[in-house]
Amino acid sequence: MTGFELPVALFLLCNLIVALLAAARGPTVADRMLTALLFGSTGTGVLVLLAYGGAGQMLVDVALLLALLAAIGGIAFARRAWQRGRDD
Amino acid sequence: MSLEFAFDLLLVLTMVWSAWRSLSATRLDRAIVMFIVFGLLMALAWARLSAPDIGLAEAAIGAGLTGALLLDAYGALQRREI
Amino acid sequence: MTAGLLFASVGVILFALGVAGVLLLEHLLRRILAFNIMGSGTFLVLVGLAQRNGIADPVPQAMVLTGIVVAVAATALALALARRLYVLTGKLELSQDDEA
Amino acid sequence: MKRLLVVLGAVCLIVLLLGAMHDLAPASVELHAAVAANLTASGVEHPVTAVLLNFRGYDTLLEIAVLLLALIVILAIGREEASNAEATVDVRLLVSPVLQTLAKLATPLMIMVAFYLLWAGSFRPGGAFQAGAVLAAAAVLLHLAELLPSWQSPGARLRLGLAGGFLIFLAVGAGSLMQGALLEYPLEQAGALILLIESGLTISLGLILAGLFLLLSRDDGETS
Amino acid sequence: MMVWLILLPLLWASLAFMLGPSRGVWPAIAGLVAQLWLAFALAAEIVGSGAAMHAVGGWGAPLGIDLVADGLSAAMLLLTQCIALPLAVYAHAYFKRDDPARNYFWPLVGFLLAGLNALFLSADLFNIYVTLELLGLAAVGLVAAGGGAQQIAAALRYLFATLVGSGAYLLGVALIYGTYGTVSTVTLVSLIGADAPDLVWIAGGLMVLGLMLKTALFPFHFWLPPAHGGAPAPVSALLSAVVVKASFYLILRLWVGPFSSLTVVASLVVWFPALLGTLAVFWGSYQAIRAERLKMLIAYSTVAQLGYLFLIFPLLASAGALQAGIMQVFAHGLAKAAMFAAAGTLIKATGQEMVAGLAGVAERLPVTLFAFGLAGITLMGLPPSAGFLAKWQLIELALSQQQWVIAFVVLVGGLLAAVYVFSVLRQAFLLAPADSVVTPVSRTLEWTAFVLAAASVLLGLRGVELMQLVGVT
Repeated sequence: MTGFELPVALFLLCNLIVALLAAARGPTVADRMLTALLFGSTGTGVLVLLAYGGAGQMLVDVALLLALLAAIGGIAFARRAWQRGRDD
Repeated sequence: MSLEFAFDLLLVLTMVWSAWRSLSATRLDRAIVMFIVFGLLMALAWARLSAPDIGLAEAAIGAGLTGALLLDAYGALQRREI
Repeated sequence: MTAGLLFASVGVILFALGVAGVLLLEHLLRRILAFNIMGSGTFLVLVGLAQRNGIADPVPQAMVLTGIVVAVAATALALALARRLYVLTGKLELSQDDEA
Repeated sequence: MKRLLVVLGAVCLIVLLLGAMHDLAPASVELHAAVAANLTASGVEHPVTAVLLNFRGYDTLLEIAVLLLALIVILAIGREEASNAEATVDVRLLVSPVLQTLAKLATPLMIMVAFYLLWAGSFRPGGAFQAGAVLAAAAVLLHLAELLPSWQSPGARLRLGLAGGFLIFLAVGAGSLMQGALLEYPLEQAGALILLIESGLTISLGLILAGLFLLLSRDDGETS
Repeated sequence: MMVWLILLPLLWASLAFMLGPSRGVWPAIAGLVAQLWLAFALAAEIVGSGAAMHAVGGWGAPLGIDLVADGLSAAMLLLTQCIALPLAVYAHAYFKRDDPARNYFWPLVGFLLAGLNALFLSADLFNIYVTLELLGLAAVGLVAAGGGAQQIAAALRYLFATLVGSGAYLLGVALIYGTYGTVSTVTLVSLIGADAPDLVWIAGGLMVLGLMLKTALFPFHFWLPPAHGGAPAPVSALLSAVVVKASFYLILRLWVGPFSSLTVVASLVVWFPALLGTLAVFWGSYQAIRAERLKMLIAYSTVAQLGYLFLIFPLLASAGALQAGIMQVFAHGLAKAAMFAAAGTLIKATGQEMVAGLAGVAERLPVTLFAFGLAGITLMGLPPSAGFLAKWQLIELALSQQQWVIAFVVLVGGLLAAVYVFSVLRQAFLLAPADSVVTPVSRTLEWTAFVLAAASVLLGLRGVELMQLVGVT
């Protein structure tokens, strides 16, 4: 509980938002999916920071789960919604 | 105007923005990806509302199942350009 | 303006967005997305409003867990119907005209 | 015209609600205090699990029925005709070994996390539903990596697995009805009964939620 | 005792599911017989010793969930079981061996009835939401089961309508919980006073509007005709007779329960449902008269008859209004179940969906047409049917409170009903064209429709007990 958690969490959130805005203009939909994956990993970071920033150890479990399952969205996108060589 | 409130405000604005993008996206696959982003933001929102149980459920269902269900449905409808 | 009230207010906005989406959008998958956003909005209001004074209340949280399960069931059902309609008719729009 | 009407309605709903929500007096009934007071008698330490399984266990019973019902409707919709697409060669991208090894590595991890969540449910956040969701996510991952086939129509044993958790919950409810009220666990066995129900639910919820995905992906002829 | 009315259908539904795709009829019928007996026993107990209460989990409101069986819910339970058993026998004979609609039909019916019974007994707003979802998804499943493109499209339209309705209802519940901290209807009755904050008014409005959407009241009725018209006969009978009434029951329960102090204050509000009901009566009857397909005609008749139910709201101040409303619910429920069953038999025998195609049916299927006629008598409100008793009470009440408009609407509605019922009967008594062939139909189909129609008429003679039951609080 060093008092730095929340500012860093805020910084990470701004980081995410910038990535989201950049992806909004991204050429292919794959860029947007990368943003979703970024949300998964950075989100885990934000959750851990929130946990140690005062919300309690329970959020670490949420972060664990998010880290574990974030990849599934990306895999589902690659296996189902992405046709190789289709430029959109 | 504490730091906590700034974090919440930013999170909330991003949630509304991603929800709006998800409904108004021109192409369907962008809408689904934006919806997955919205699901992940909801997990953060539940963490801020000191509701870790719902955060767990939202993360498990949003990232694990609903996103995959929607993308699978989108893949199955791939024959028609929507 | 506590955190609970802020999220409850956003919940209302998301609910309105979702309902408008379900009523106005034509494409079935988009309407399913709109339904999920509506559900998430309602759940935010349920927990946010109950915790507007900052005290965590387990009862609305348990209700939201039940609500999420019901929302997943309804979403999977809607997807199955939409895919079935596509396999049978090749169409994915449900005409919004309210034939009387 | 309808678009305008709906948008107008939505906007005025937002304005009305935001206005009315702000200057609200504190609630007259404080249920979180009542939950805290009765927590020791509920058989678990974590308040949300206590509410979910004990105080409002009847809601959870009906909620599981809703989920099982959704799966049954999906079975009832999709007719088991022979896959209408002729036996097409699966032209989908060949599965990269990287994905298959990831799936093989991640699945045991997910199963472990699922049972951790089940066990943790009684004293910290977790529980049958989150555990079942993680099991379902593992099944989704395996299916995406082509290691798990999609279901056509469940056989007798699988149907038992699907409805088993719900039946255990029903049996415990009906059993407790004999002595007192529905779902009224006797004090000293409350914790054990809740764990029994939660374990049964984890297995069944995992199967049902996985079934929602695996049954849906059987429909198209995979000829895309 | 009342709890078994919920556990039994859940039990035989999951048993039927485990037995396999098209099996499970015997546990279902056995369960339904037991439920019918339980419903009668509960009604007798309620009349004897007043409303019964069951605190689930032993905690009691507001922490736990309460089940309350008063006169109104006992009457609705009785109606549900009285319609479910004959329709189950009818459905068993109706579906052919290989009909895909038989696919998991019994588990869906089981969960539908469990949802209905749980809804009628629950005294907890959030629990009512879960029962509404259980009921809604089961109904959508029954409409879509094994169906073609029309049925799937109708089921989707029905699904989105019911999900938006439940969503609005749930938001109302969320606002009520936010304001008062409890969702138990018994506690809320004492908490919600005339000075309630305007958030409660909005919540009440949302809940009633959501339930009106699920009741298919006039402006929100678009999903009902395709769903009830397209579904197989036993399904549309069950849906039209009972499922649609569940959300009307909830509006009534909220109107005289938690929100009673609000509706008393705002006297103008009571005219909103009455106006929509009037429009429903005229619009539904007009569409029914215009309909060509037999089942669409009956589906629009449901839209019209639902209008009557909402006419009682301005009269709720006086004692008899609730009894008149429930009598109309009973009359329409039994008559509509009989009519859809008879229509199903007619269509199955003649192979003709159109009203015009029913020529000469009179002498070939006399019992079925007689059932259709009896059901028509109840819909028209001719003596001695229950429909007549309901309309008579409604008119008597309206006149005693100088509500001439309501009395007029009830009378005109009866005439309009006569038009579309006789349009079918007239067609049936014509001489059959030479080439028309009628495939033989099993006797049970004809006699179950007849039993339901006869019940709707005989109930007119035994209305007193029902009135007494409804009065118990």
